[in-house]
Amino acid sequence: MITLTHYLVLSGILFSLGIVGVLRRKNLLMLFFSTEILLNAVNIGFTAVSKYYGDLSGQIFSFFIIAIAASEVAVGLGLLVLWYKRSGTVDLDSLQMMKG
Amino acid sequence: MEHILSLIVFFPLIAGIFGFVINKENVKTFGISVAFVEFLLSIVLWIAYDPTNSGYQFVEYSALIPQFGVGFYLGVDGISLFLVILSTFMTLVSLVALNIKKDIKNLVITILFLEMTLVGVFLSLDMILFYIFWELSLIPMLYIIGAWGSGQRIYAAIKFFLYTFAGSALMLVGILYLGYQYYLATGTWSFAIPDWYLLVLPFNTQLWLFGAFFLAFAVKVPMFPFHTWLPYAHGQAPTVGSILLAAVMLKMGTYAFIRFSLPLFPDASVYFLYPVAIIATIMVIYAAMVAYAQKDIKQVIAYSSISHMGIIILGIFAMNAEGITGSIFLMLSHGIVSGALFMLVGVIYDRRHTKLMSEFGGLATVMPRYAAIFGVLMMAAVGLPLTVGFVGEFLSLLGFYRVSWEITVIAGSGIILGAVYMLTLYRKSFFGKVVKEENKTLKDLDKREFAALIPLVALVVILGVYPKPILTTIDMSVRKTIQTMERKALLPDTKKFLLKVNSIGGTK
Amino acid sequence: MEKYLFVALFAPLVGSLFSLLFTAKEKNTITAIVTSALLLLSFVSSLTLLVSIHDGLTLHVKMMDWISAGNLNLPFGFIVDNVSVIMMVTVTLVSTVVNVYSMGYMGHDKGYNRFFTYISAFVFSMLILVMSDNFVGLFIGWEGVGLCSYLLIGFWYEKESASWAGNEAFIMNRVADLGMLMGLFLIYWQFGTFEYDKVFAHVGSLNPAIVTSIGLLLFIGAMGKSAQFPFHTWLADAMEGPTPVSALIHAATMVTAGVYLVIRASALFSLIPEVGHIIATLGAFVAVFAASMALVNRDLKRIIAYSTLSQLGYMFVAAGLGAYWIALFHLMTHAFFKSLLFLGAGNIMHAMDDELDIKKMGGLFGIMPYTATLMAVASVALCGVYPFAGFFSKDMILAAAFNGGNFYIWFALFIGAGMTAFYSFRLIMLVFFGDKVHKKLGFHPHETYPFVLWALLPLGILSTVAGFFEKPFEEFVTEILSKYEITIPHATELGLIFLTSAFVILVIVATIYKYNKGGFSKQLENMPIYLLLKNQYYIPKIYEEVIFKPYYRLSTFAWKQIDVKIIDFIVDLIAKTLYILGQKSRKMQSGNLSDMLRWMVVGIVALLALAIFYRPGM
Amino acid sequence: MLNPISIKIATLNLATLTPMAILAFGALAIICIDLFTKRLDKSFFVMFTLLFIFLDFTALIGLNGPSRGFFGVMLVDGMSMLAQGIILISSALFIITALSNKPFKEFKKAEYYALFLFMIVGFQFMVATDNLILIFIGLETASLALYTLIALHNRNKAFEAAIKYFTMGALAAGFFAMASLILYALTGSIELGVISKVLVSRGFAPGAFTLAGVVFMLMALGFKLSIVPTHTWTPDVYEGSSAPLAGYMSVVPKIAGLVVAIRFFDIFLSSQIQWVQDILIFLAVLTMTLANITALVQEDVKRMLAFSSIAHAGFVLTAIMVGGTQANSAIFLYWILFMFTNIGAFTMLWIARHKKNLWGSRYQHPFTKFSGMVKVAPMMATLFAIFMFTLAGMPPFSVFWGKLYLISSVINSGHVVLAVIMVINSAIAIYYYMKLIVYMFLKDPITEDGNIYIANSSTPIKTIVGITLFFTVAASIFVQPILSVVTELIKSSGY
Amino acid sequence: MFEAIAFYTFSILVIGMFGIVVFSKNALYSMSALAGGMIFISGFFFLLDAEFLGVVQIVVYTGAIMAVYGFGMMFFDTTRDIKENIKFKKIIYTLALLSAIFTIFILMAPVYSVRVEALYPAIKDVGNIQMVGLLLFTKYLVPFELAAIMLLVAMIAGIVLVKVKMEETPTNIEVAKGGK
Repeated sequence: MITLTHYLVLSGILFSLGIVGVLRRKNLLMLFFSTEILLNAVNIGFTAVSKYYGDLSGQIFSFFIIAIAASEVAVGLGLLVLWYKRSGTVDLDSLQMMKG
Repeated sequence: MEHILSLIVFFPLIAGIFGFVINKENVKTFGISVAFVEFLLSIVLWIAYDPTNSGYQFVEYSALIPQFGVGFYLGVDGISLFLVILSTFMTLVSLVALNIKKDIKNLVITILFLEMTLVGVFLSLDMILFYIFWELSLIPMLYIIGAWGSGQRIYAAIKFFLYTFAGSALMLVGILYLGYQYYLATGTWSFAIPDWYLLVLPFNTQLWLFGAFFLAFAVKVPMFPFHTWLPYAHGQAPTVGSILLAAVMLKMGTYAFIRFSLPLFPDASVYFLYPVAIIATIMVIYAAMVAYAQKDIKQVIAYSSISHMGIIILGIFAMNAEGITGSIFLMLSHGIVSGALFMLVGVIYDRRHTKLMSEFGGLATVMPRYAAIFGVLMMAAVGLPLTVGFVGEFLSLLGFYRVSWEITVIAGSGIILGAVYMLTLYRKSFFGKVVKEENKTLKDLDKREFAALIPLVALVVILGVYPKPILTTIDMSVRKTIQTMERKALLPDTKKFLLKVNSIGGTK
Repeated sequence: MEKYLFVALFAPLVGSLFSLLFTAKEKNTITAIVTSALLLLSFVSSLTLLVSIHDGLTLHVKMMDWISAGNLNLPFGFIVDNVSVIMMVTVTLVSTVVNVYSMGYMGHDKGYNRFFTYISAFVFSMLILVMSDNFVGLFIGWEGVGLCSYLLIGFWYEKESASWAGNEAFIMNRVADLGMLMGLFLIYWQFGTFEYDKVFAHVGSLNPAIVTSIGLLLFIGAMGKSAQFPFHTWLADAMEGPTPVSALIHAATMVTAGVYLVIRASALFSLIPEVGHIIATLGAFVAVFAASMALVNRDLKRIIAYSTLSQLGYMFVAAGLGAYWIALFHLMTHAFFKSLLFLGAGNIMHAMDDELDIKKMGGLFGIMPYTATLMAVASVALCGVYPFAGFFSKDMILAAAFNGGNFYIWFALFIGAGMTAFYSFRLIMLVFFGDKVHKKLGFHPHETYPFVLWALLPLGILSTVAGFFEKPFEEFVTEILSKYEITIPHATELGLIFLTSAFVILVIVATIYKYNKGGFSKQLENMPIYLLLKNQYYIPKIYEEVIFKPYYRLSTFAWKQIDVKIIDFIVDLIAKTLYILGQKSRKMQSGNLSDMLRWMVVGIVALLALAIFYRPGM
Repeated sequence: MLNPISIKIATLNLATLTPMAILAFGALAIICIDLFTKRLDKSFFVMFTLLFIFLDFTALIGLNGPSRGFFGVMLVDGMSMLAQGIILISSALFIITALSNKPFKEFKKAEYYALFLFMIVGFQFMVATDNLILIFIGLETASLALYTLIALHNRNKAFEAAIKYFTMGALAAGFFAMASLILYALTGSIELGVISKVLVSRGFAPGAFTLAGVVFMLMALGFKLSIVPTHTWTPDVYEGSSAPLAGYMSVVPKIAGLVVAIRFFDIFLSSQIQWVQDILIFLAVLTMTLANITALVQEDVKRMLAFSSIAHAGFVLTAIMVGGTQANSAIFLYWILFMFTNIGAFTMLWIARHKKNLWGSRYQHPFTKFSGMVKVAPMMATLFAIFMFTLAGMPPFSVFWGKLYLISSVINSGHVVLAVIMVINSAIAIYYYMKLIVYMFLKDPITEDGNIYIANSSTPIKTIVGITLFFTVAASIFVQPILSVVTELIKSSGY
Repeated sequence: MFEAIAFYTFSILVIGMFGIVVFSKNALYSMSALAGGMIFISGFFFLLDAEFLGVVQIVVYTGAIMAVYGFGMMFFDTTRDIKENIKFKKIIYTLALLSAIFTIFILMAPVYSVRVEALYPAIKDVGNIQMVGLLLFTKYLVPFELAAIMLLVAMIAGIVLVKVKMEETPTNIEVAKGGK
């Protein structure tokens, strides 16, 4: 019997995977991939809760999260393009002008 | 006379703002005129003041934040009256003595601004208002020391500012806590001091609050071991800064002790009496010793201020009318005397650009008038009778004798050590032969310097011979403060103590 | 009569203020004339008052309020009674003489005007001291004379030693003043007032322990002003000042203020005989101690100064033993002959271009006979030879000592008298007789101005005849001071007088004989006792090593080590620590995005850990 | 089968939506106008924007809360109105600074203004609801627009700032989503009101699960509020963006975040959950202390101000911890006063913006740049000094009153030690504010030319400075009216 | 039973895919794995009776988002293996491990044991899509509209950002690189 906990744990595992990606990626593009994983992990959780509670709000939330993910991609890539044009790299370590 | 206090507080500010427009050449004259008018106003206040009334007079109140109990609340009583006059007077004198050319306009405006804050501190009857002026007074002094000082001026200015600001941080918590206590007791917010006088606090609360206020006042006074900002500030400050710092600003701390610590926390004050008295005694002796070791004339006077402030603290914590009245008078006299001494150091610094004793010697031959005035003020500083310095010192020590003769004896050695460093200073710089070539051609005091110094010397003598009108006025209000303490005292020990120190006779 | 009081009191002040106007100007004889005239006026007024007092009047004036705070109400009050009027007369008389004398003595000094300012100011202070009706008023005068003394000792401020001596005098007096101040405080808190009348009226009902404390504290003040051991060193050093000053302040008037205080507070001291005993013992000790130092000293003025010290010791013996009127009497006679002695010495110095070493003089009698005569008279009076003034007063003191049964005190005084005789005549012999050493050294001494000598004449006369006023004096002052009954048999008393006189005269004769023969051999000078005496028992050195230098070192330590290296260091350390922490925390802000993200995750992880493991009240 | 649904317009309470609708319309209008007429001057855009902000403001004032609209999604209560008011006023102040003397590319673009208006819409939604979905979308709308606005400043640093901000924002968005998931899993609702009820009814069990929700929410909101350890973006982003935008960022996103935080933490604080209180105290202390200490060593005024605004946020966090009417009123009082001052201060930097780099460092506004400014530009220096002292909480200037009321509320809740830590922090803080003053007033000038300090000034900007200065200096008079309004509104919202 | 098999299968697949996304050195693999993972996630949605979401997931993610990423990859020329200078690996993995443990530990707590009354219960016999549609256009109308604005913002932002012309001189870029 697959319970809600199964889904939530899966969601947690995926979220952690996303965090690993966010932590170790130096390539900004691939770092953005990881943030997508974070949001998707949450989506699974929402839908599962929605199902088990018989409440639709979770699905709606997931829906909006997808929309948000899409918007973020647009802006994020826009910024990356800008930076790439300027510096020729999307390596995160190139963003070191400001510190201290 | 309705709004004379507001006028006295804000006149310098408004005049200072006008000052921005005035031509650079005339700004000093403007400043002197303003300070003079301000001084006249304070004299008018004195004349109009009813010395038989011990309460607050010319009270003005307008609510600022009624919801939070903060109001623009001014009033004057015998304790503050003369400190206000001292502030206006010393500002006037220091402006007369001013001979800085650099950025004179900014300087004059800053001094006027400072005057406002000083007067405001003494006239505020609302704790928040008091705190405002208390903190505001740091800004002009920071600028004066930092911009017109010498040597490590910026270090000194920052040190002064940070130290005193940090010191009063806890006071803010104390104020707010007290406000809350008042709120709990009465259901309304108020930061008005007369209201607070009605508030009886539990002993433990008193202890904590006393501590919070103490730190702020101790730094300002400055009490040992919070005094190290003072030598730097004085050492680097221009003459005008030193005068106002020593003459008026240091008094803010001791004034606050009388105004707040004693009547608000009578039990705690008595409880902490001995620690405070011991600190004060250390101040007196330690500062006198350090002063003796100094090589710089100005530093000697700076440390001597600490020493004198120690006696003032003792007088305050005598908690009897003699001691407190004496300490207030000593505040006035120390204001006049230290101000004048700093001015005198300024005179010689202007001529030689050094303040080291070793650079001088034999000045009495070259500058006899200067030497004479210095001598008079030195004698006032060491507390010679019939000078202004004696009355306060005598009364303060007299008052504290009732509390503890042992401590009084030890602190009283300050009058010996004071003579030691002062006379040594005088001997090294004024006596002996003129050795240095550049000293042989020094000019004696000029008219401007005379104009600034003569009033001070005159006051030193007049107030030394006839201090009574001032003393009685102060005494009235001091007695009232003591009555407040007696009324509010919780512990039987406190009551017994207050009764004892305020009565004559009885065996030891 | 009040106007006489005010005239007597304020005439010197007026004089002082008048000459103050001229201080910065060239020498102007008018200052000297005006001040002298005013001092004379003061003297005349004092005399008038004396007469009135004698007729039974007592003046008690409250001029104006001074300090009032709490329970304290302190007016400027003056009292002229039998005791104070004696002091007034003495002070104004001696000061008038000294002032006139100084016109000659200071004639060539560039501080001429300044000098007269100080002298008059001193007289004013001294008059306040003696006329005040309360302890604080006395303290005003007390400090005032201290100030003038400081100024006058350091009159030649260009001399390093003079300014040093001035400081020493002032500071040492301050030490003692502290004691006195404490005494005043104690009085106030017991009586609520400082007025003599009220204090003395109630002193009897007080706890004896407190009275003892008051007495001791006041006496500490008296010790300082009267230069009693251990405060005595300043007096010898004070001889750096101009000689008229030494005569007026450090012989006749100011130094006797301590004695005056004890006399004034006799009502108090008479209640505490044990303190009186201490005073007497100390006085006796100083009488011998100071005299012994005078034995070997070669400095003209220091010898006289030690003599003054010794005589002050005599006075304290009398005062301590309750013979207040005798003390006062000796005070007065001493004022006459000691100032005469000093002024004579001043003449010599004037003649010898300020040379002070008596071994460099000799044979001056031929050159300045009048001075010599006056000094001889003064010396004889000092030694207490009949019929000179000193005889009467000094013998009374010896009798009083014997009377109280304090034979060791008597013996000490007896020895002291002998020593006095020796050093006085050693001085006379070395200065006025014997070889004219000064000629070899190239001095050209000469007699001083006649008017100066005339001015000295009154003192000379008084030194001679004052003793005969003993009885009227006793009657006069014991109207308010307690009587002192000599209880020993009259024969014993006479015997003692004879014994003392004989001893003194013997010593005088022996001294004259010895010095006529050429004095003592040089070898004596290597004896330890000689060195001890010559170095003033090493006391100045001890003070220097044990107090002055360590104090300076301690001060420097307090400044350099405690203030700068500890307290300020801690203050700066707090600031620096914050700053260094800032630099450390700045590393958190590495600017690297990865690090930033990691910090966020660190936050999450840490808080989650807390959520799991930290559960207060859940 | 679904039944047909009929909804009466009146029940929707359209009014709750009007303020946002006005702005959204304005934004679209700008884009459309730009389509048709090219080469419009920036003054047109600015005034057009301002006009819509004004309309929005009037619409806002017309509302009377507390009321809900659109099926309970919209929540117009006193707090949201206050927050919207703050957002709109600072937006108005900000947009005027676009009228600078020097030309800047971004201000020529119509999109800039459109995005700006959309951003405001986002923030307004964020504060005007208790629905987590709407909060999230509002947040993202505003954030995405803000990232773009930063990047449009068109400097390398601006891009760097935008990317850093964006990336961290994405992670924070993940946290927010996770928090919502946990809360949803716990309560089956995504509305704070319902969540609160359910949680309370169950006694917040299971503990760790609930607290995990708090943790994720705290970090997500903490990112907006720049709470340690999510604060690291702040200095870099402020440095990279234009000065007025940095000032804007230090006020507006934070007040939006604060409102959400107040709403969210109220659930736990009114039930006296010790853990939440402790954590908030801990984070608040950590935030202000770390920020203050780091600010001490900054070499650039803008970065210093960034750390200062972190510290201010830490300050305000304490009031969130306290909860209750006084504390919440204190937050808003503080923030209103802080808004004027901080925008004023950043505008001063904007005025001093100058291309020439006389001071040879990587910074745009290093402290050395302002050396001896009082000699060459005394007025500017004085104003700057007033702003600095105000930020330091020097009485009687505006922020002092906020600080006073805030610390008072902390004390009243019995956290005296926390109050002491707060004042000690403000004592540390004064050092770095004073550093600038020391440079301006006490050091010798580096240049004779005072123009470099006012190169970018123009009448509108001066007006802005004048307004902010007025509210800063004369605060003593305004505190009472502001406070009474704030208290009334907060009370009416039930906090 | 079917549910369990499907759940575990999809779980392994998704975790595997996302593992590749996170750990792969090749951006192309990474992206492809991401796309795959997204599709598998939609499987969960279908499993959970959220058909609408499943469709949206596939359409939006794989159809739109991945396309944009693909475009980005081409632009950035990151199809080859990329070198990443990863420092402090230990810290990273400790953090990751801890966060995983904590998150999972917390999420394992049984929450649904207490039944919660559904606010918006799914109505029987009404399709998922219908229900979602109903909610979106009533209750969630405002968020929906705001989401529209958000997408508009994203669009404008994307366009404006890509349009930006470079202003600063190359020296500044040097500075930027020098900052490493």
